[in-house]
Amino acid sequence: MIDSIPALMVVLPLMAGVITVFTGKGDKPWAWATAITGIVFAMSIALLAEVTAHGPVTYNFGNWPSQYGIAYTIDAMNGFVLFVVSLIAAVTTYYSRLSVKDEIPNDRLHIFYALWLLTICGLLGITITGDTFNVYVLLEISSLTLYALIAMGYRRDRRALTASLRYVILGSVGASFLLLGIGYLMMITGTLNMVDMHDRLQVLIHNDEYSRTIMVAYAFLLVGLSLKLALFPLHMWLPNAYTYAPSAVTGLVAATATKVAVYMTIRFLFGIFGRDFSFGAVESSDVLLTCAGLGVLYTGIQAARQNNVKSVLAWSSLGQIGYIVIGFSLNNENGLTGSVVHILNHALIKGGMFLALGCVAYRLGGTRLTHLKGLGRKMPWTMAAFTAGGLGLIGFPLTGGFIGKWYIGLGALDAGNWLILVVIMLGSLLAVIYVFRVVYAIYFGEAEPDSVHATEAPASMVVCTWILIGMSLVCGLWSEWSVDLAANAAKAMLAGFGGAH
Amino acid sequence: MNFIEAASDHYNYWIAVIVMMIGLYGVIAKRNIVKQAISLGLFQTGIFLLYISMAVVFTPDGKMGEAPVKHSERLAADVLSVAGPVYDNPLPHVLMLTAIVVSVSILAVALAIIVNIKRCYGTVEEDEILDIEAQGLLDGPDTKSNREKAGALV
Amino acid sequence: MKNMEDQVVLRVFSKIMIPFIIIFGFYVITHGELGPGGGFQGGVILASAFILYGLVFGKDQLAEAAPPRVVEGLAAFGVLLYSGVGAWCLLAGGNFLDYSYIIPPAEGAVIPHLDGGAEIWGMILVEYGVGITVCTVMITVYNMITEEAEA
Amino acid sequence: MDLHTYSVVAMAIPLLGAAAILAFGRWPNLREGATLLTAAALLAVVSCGIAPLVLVDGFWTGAWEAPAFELIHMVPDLALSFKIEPLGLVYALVASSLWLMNSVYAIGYMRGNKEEHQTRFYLCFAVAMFSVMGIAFASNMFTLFVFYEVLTLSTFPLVSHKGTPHAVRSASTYLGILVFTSVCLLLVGVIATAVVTGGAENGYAGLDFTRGGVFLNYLNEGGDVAKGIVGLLFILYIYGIGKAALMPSHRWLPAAMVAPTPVSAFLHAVAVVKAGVFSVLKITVYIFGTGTLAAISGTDWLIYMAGFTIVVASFIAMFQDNLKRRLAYSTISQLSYIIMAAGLATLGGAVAPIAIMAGGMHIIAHAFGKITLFFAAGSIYTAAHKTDVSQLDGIGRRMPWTMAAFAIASLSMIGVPPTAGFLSKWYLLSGALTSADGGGTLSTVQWYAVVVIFLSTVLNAGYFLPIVHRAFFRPLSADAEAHPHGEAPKPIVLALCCTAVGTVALFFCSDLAVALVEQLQAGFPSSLVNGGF
Repeated sequence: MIDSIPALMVVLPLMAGVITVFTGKGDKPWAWATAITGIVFAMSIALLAEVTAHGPVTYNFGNWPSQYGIAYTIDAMNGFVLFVVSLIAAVTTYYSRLSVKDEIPNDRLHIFYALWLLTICGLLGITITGDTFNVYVLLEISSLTLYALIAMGYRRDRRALTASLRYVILGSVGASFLLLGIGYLMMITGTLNMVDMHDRLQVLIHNDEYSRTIMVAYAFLLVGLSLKLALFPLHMWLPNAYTYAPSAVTGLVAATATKVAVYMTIRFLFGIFGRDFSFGAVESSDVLLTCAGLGVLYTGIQAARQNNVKSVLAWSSLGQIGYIVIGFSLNNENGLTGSVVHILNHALIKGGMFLALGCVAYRLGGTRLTHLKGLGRKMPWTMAAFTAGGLGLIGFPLTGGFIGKWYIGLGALDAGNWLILVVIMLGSLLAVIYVFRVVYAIYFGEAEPDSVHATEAPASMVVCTWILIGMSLVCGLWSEWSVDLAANAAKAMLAGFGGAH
Repeated sequence: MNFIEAASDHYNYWIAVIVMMIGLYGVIAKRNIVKQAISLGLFQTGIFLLYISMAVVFTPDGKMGEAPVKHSERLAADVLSVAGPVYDNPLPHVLMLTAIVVSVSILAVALAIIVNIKRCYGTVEEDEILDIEAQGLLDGPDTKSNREKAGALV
Repeated sequence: MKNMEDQVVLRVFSKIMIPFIIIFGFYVITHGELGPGGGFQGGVILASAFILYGLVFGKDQLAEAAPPRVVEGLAAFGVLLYSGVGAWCLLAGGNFLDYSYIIPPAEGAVIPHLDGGAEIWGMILVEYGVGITVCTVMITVYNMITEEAEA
Repeated sequence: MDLHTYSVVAMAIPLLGAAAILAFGRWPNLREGATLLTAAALLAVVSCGIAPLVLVDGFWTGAWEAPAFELIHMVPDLALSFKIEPLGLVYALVASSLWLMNSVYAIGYMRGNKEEHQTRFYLCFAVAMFSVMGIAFASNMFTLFVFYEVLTLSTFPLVSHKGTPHAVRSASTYLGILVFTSVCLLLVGVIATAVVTGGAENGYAGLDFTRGGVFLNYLNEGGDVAKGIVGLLFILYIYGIGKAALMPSHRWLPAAMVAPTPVSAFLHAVAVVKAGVFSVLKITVYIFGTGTLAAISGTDWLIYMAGFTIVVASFIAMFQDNLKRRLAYSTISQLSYIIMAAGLATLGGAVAPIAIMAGGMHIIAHAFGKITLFFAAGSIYTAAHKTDVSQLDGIGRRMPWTMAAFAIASLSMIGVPPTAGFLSKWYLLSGALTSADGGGTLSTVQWYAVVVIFLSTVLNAGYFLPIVHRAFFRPLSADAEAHPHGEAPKPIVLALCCTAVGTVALFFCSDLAVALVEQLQAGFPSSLVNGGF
């Protein structure tokens, strides 16, 4: 059974997801989903420990050799991302009970949790698989279910529907570009397996064969991935989708979906094309840095202009993705380490903050800035979590957000790019503005008449919020373990495919 | 190889590209969300054609390969032997089967959402939807009166 | 749509066609492990029979023939059947979907995957799982779109 | 107890105090008791625990070699760690003794003016004090930066205390300038220092404060760095430390004047601006090292800029009618004395130790003087509700204690004996008049410094003495006659008398202060090597 963990990571949520349809009403779907995500989380820890101790693990489906069948390959990089995704999944699932009951009609709960588990299944699958086409299929599984989950927010605000539709259109275009890119790669390498593809591509690139086809494949993949990870200026689907989705869904998605897309990008750029191609033959570093740098500034300004706090955080997510993209685009170890560790820290921070907003929505029915005014005294724990998360977004030292930025900053200087360092700092300043605007309203604003009688959110929700925020603080203070894991992952990725031979 | 020859030799790729571009154009240019969804399907169909085109395997004497069907009279060992028939690569077909299912599901989800949009906004024209959103009439749950308010605008 | 129910030619012709469509659907699913065909295609063909029925005779009739709850349940069952076979292999000690662990392959098989005893059974079960799911999901989609549009 | 462990105790006390204040929020007397007790305990630990270890036991020489107290080890390059060194001790002593005064005063002021949100007020004070201790005892630049930011954030609620739109706007200016400079300049400088002096092979250990300076050690070990880069980093640091209020980043100080007077006193005397100049001194000595800065010989601009700030801020102060604004510009000008001291220290050689001692002494002298002035301003506001200089005619007769203290502090600001201000100016002048190479020649920039010091003394007298003159020698205005009032509440008077006495006492019992600042010379290794360039 232990050897089968890679398969179970995906199959278990898949089977459990469909079984959820039969679990009936009330709390049963929730309990079932919680149990499953808990098991998945435990498995991800086991897997990460195994990968860290003994190197990459490969699992062949149907025992077909990896060049024919589908192989799952886990190395330091995706072992880490798996851990992040399953951690967030476990916490948000446990959190979701009351929030979802509040926002989703009772007779749709089993459908909601079925979609929920399938989304998680897809996200884990994208991360774990070593087969490029499998990436596409699982990406669509997670996206399709996600579209539906976001659309379910329309009972609270009908804009969820248009937000979801926009996500469907742009997300599908992105995925189709991905499919095209994978098609071209398959055309010239004759394989779908990432390891094989990497090896053969290196030979082709080295001999300068098919260089135009490789370039076309690269272009399609880069654009498709950028759409999926919402890199500025391909980000338009994200803010509304995050804002109008049900609270728990936002918590899950914001912390995991774009992170997984970032992982895919790193995997394709470093693990399949190889850094010599991605940042040597094609000078994508400049393009990515420009987009991400402008994105950090633009989204920071937008975030400061929003009146719905969920929107503020959604725009801020775009900026944080910008940092992550900057990190790996610098193409050096410090930058990539910063990116990877920021995947974890930002997931924890943003997940925790959205869960805190979920608590607010649960008590007040909305998350506009006016709702949050004066809540510092009514919901002290939730708001303390929100504030601690906000400090993390700014990148305040001692919070998780700082570690990633520090390494990305070191990376920028290693690359001799002072301008990027300045952009990172300006981005942090913008973060100060938009976080402070909300925090000021929380602690110094006068409560609106509607929220005078608000009380602290139920304990289960607050505890989950604090688990994530607390972990982000711990990762900021005792960050050696997370940085070690990230540095291992970065080394593996810089060396090409994570040594999975 | 002159241009006409290149074009005619690879006519299947040209068709794939043209279908793709029609679809992509529709996604970008059409202001009707149903048309956008259908254009998306068209775009993906173009990609399927591209994949199918690449599945063809030519025999050394220039003929196309056989359909990869396992005939009962052929033994398994025969399949692997060098002298055996040349099959087309079945893998792209299999991949496209999956992709078709995905594409259909996307269309289904998109249509389901569009049906709901029509119900809530009373229209499927993007401009009108944006108009309704811009006027801030949707800051509320999906109730009958809210729906009528939006409907009254159209 | 209402007019369609009055079309005698349509009604009669579909009544004749539907059984054949269903049989062909099952054929395609069953044949999937050897030749062209399989769960996806067969499932869609099966679903087209139901959708044709719904189009011609109305959605109430369709709901009687294929109750939505049953259809939804079957959709989940199909996936379970597929992943269940995989999990069975897993529990039997092999890798996921390694059919050879259901029944070990014959002695001296050149390629265990092609000459194994359980190979065919495993594949057919998986194809049926996929087929059932595709068919029922298509019906559900049809139901959803028509229902919501008329509501 | 180990020497460096004391630093953590000193930080824990205000934090515990903050918890107590929060817990006793509903009972004002208990809450204020907690504040006073905390302040007293902190002073006791710093003055009776840490100071004797340094001063009496001659612990000092060995203390550099002792490993710093590492509270949290984050990643190989970054750690929150603490170390007691003389400069930090000077700052900690000043801050902790004045906090006690300030607490006594704040209780009188807040009750006298019936301010709201008092629990938040005292809580933020305690947290700010916690960060002050962190800044004082930080053993690396990263730790200093962290607490520097905590101080900024924790004082924001204090500045915006009144909650009026004007107060919030001013507080935003305060926060904006301080955060902007620290993030966009200081943090960039810190990261760059880590990269330049560490490098991957050294594990980025280039942020620990070291004797003689990080850069000097780096260069002595065969490191290579362009002079221009060091000069650029120095600019980043100096302007990154916005709290030092070197022009043109001084705008936040007048803006912060909307705060209640105890907060102004805290900003100007106890914590915030002192954190700035303290950090300037600290990076000059322990990050760059005066030897390095002397070798790159491109730091004269600092003295010119400081001199410019001193003179211009004094001129502006002269034309301010609002008493607190006048004091604010006076602070800007006085801070630049300390920055000028740092600038003189960068000339290296024999000047450096004297200049650094002058800087340390002026931190002490200015703190006692300025806190007295602010206490007096707040006292006038509480008793007479007057904020402008022009309203103060004859007020000395109604508030003799307050105005007497004000007069003493003014003398200290000007630098007249027998007050503490004289001592620091003396050191500064002797620093400016010492030749760097021991040959007896003074450079142009040193002559410039001498001129600035004399000019500013005249200007200081020009804007302080008229106030004293008005208070004691002009008749009461008719308006004031109609609104009789007496002295301010007793805690206020008590506090400001204590600090005024302190100003004088520092002059007469200067042994202790001098002994303390003489310890600063320990920061300079016996041999300064200008290698590397």
